[in-house]
Amino acid sequence: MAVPRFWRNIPARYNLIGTKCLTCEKCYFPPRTTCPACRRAGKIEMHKFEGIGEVVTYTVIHSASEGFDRQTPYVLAIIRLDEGPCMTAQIVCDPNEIEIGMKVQSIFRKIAEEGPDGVICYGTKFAPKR
Amino acid sequence: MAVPRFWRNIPARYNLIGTKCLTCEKCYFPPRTTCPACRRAGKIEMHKFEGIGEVVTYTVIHSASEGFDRQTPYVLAIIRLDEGPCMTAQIVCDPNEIEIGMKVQSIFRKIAEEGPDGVICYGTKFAPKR
Amino acid sequence: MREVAIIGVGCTNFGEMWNRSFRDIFVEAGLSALEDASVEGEEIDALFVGNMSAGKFIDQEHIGSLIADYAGLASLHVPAVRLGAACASGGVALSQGVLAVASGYYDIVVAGGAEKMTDVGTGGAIDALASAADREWEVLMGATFPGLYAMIARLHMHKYGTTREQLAMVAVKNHLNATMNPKAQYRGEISIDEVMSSSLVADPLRILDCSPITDGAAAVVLAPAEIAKKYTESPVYVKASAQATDTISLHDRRDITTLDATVYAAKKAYKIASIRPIDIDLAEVHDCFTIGEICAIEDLGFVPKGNGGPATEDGLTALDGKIPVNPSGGLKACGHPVGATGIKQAVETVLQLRGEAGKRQVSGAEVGLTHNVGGTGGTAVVHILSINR
Amino acid sequence: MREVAIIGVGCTNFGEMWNRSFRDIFVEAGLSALEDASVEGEEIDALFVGNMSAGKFIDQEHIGSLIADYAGLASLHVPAVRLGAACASGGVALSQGVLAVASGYYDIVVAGGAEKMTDVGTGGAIDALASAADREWEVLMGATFPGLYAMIARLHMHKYGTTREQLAMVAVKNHLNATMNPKAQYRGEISIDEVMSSSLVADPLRILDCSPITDGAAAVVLAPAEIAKKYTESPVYVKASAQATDTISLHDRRDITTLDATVYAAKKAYKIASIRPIDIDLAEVHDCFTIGEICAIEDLGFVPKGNGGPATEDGLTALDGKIPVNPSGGLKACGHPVGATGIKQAVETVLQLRGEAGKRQVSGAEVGLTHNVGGTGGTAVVHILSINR
Ligand SMILES: [Zn+2]
Ligand SMILES: [Zn+2]
Repeated sequence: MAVPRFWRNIPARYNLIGTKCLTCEKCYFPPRTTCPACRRAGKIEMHKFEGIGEVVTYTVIHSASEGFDRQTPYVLAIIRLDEGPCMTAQIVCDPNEIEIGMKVQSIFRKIAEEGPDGVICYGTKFAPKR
Repeated sequence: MAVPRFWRNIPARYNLIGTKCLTCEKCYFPPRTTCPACRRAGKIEMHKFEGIGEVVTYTVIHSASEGFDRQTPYVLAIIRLDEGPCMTAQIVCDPNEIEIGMKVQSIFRKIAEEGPDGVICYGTKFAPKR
Repeated sequence: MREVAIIGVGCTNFGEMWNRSFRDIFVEAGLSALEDASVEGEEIDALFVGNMSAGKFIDQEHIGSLIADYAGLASLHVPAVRLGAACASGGVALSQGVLAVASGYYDIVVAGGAEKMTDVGTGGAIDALASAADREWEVLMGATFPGLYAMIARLHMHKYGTTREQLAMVAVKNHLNATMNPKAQYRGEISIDEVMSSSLVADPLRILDCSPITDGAAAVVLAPAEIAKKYTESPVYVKASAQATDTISLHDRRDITTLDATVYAAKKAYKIASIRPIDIDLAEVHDCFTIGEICAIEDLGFVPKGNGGPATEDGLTALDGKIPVNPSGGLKACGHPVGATGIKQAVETVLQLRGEAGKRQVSGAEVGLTHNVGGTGGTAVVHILSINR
Repeated sequence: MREVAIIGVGCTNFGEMWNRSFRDIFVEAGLSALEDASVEGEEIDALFVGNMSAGKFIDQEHIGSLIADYAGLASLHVPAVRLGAACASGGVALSQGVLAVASGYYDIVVAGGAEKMTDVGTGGAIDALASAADREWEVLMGATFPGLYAMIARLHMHKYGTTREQLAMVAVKNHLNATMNPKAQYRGEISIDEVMSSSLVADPLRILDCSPITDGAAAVVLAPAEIAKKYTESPVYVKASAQATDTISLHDRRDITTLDATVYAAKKAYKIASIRPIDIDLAEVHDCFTIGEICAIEDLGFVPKGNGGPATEDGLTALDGKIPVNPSGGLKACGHPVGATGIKQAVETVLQLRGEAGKRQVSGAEVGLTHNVGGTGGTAVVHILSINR
């Protein structure tokens, strides 16, 4: 959890801010400096996502990386946001509750324990949309 | 200072044990599984060096890596061992005393402070031959 | 461009080798390949070194120079380049080596790969492997490498009805093959029950669905086809070498259950070689996890999409099946020293095509395919090898 | 083999870029090179990515896929390979890119390099850089990277009478050149006194003898020479690309004060290009430390061995000298984002040969040389570029 790498992405991590290409109208998360479809023809602006989406696939992590090991077992999913792009995130729910197609909404949470550099990582997780 | 990397080389680091190629009679330090000159034709055996040599060139390190920073300033040199091969090692002497061509002999010393893995690294340094 | 042949192969034992260093194992593999090819050091024009992460595993970059040095090639000033594409590093080292010979720029080239993974603890190894995924937007969101493949598996089961047992059957088959491979890390059979009751890593994947942490190295010697017979009675010809890329993050793929990089690399390889999937006599594919092999046999065109599970269950990919897959034991049981894997697949295929694979010999094999994946499919490299020029 | 041309170049600013990521800077350099070449993404056949240690600097391997993805090339499945040879990673990316086009295997290739060094602290950066040396038998014996070059400097002074002032003059010249380079990390002049009184790092080298820690990326677009004019009015032709290796450890070299890898790579390059050192109009050489440039101008054959110091003092290598060296400011003052350096040298040389180098323009330059070193000379890569086909 090196410091600059984490802090540089705080708007994206905390507020689900990505980018939208005005040329092709596609939205991207995380933010991209270039539209992968339009490349130089693309015109990029910031875009805040609503944080509503659907579970594309998921797993329950039993053996985790450093910083995440005190949270196991936890649910990790690929979520398709309503605006189009997919992202990987944790789902705060009972592991038995998760299923493909489940509607979820974003929440702000601690993501990982304090790392070796003394940073506590906050960011976006998801929860079942009630 | 990862543990296996260090311990694997203890005979070489502690006792200046390298290799000799029986085909070309050249000595190597550190030990090599293959003679660089003879390759497949080489026949390798262990070889303990006497630890006597001469300073080829040197520097005084003022800004050191982690594990070595409490020793600064220290003298580092390339030493040509009497048996032929050159090696890099610290010279325990006054930085004003060191010079190219100086005769040196090996001594057994702590090389680096305790590393992140809790290993204290011992090994070979050199001192002026009296 | 010139045709290229593999004129020699070498490989270390795979496993945990506490008493051997990265440089030791690489030199062993390289020298045994040179010996197999009857090539002298003076004849070598260049060295292509595949490696995923010596920086993280052994704290050492600049491994091209290191390996050239310890192989006795430094005094000849033989150029050495390190190539990487995560778990496909061996595959890209092979493809760049092939390209270099095909171009006419070099004649004799050594393409090797190595990874020394046990000099760091398990935590360190898991962290290094996670750097094949997007560190920022997968790993820092809580993903592990097995977790990403588990999400592929979950969706594959959901879409195609692939069963948990069918995943286990991949492991069982590959462990059985490995019992006949004296260089394999695991030499004992396992049962479906053992896989199904092994500890959960990332649901639905269990520990026996995962390839292990392995030390190992492999090397091949490449030469222009027209001079290959000078060195060996049984050259194996590189009929195609193809590579394709995809997004680094699994979540950005067109379809989570298809490795498009594999699909594209394979299509290109089949086209270059003028060979159809049905012409392949055996394949070494990237089974870093059991689901990896299921996807591979689909994406390589051996079976229709979604049929990987039933095909495995029906024995299509068994050693005596219609298209034996991973006769070496695969990454799963032979072991997965990351940077070595793509080269080891070529070594195994060459041994098979020469008829030198011992008990695990696929009878009458003439054409083999190797398939090496980086990350969850950000890179794929496919080679087609044949005894027929 | 086909002749190869550079049809476009791009480079980011060099310096500390806290708010920009590895992927951001690489994409910036790549896209500006494509724009310069008027090449569309769909035309790109392959991507060669030079990088020393993304694993240690940003905890990320698999950067070929990462870069292809963020440059918008993943959906085209453009093959991307990462190449490394420590500080010569950019140079080997260029040479492999040239080889790939020369072979006829690819037409349009992007060869780029990047390093994002400031995401770790200074200690982490020093540790990563030390992995270019032999971790076991140099670094763990107490060596630092500046310490190794300091031992070269010490012996050079002893053998040839090179003075401390002459070392400083390299820094002074390169900082002066950098004042005219808007992309340089340092834009202010320094004096001999300032160098001589800056803090000791490894005697006799002081902090102002050392290249800095830098973030940066650079890219070139390569094409077969016969179609280069389709893209640009002013293609620059790659007359030679050569690489050589030596022992990884400084102590194992034939002569501590000569980089034999440079000598061999240069000899080979001159031979391929049918060009003599005296025909070179400007050179971008590997001045990671001031002594590095002194050795380079000797080992490249610009001056006899041992004359590097006096030649520098006499102004031979100044911008208005007989052979201007490091008009960009070199690694020393323009900055040294390790994996980018070998490519940035080519970018600068192309700008010079096109006459687009602004205030630092070397007048009438037609032939340029780039020289990129890995570690203390375990690898060297030399390219000769010319406006004449
Ligand atoms: Zn767009
Ligand atoms: Zn010998």
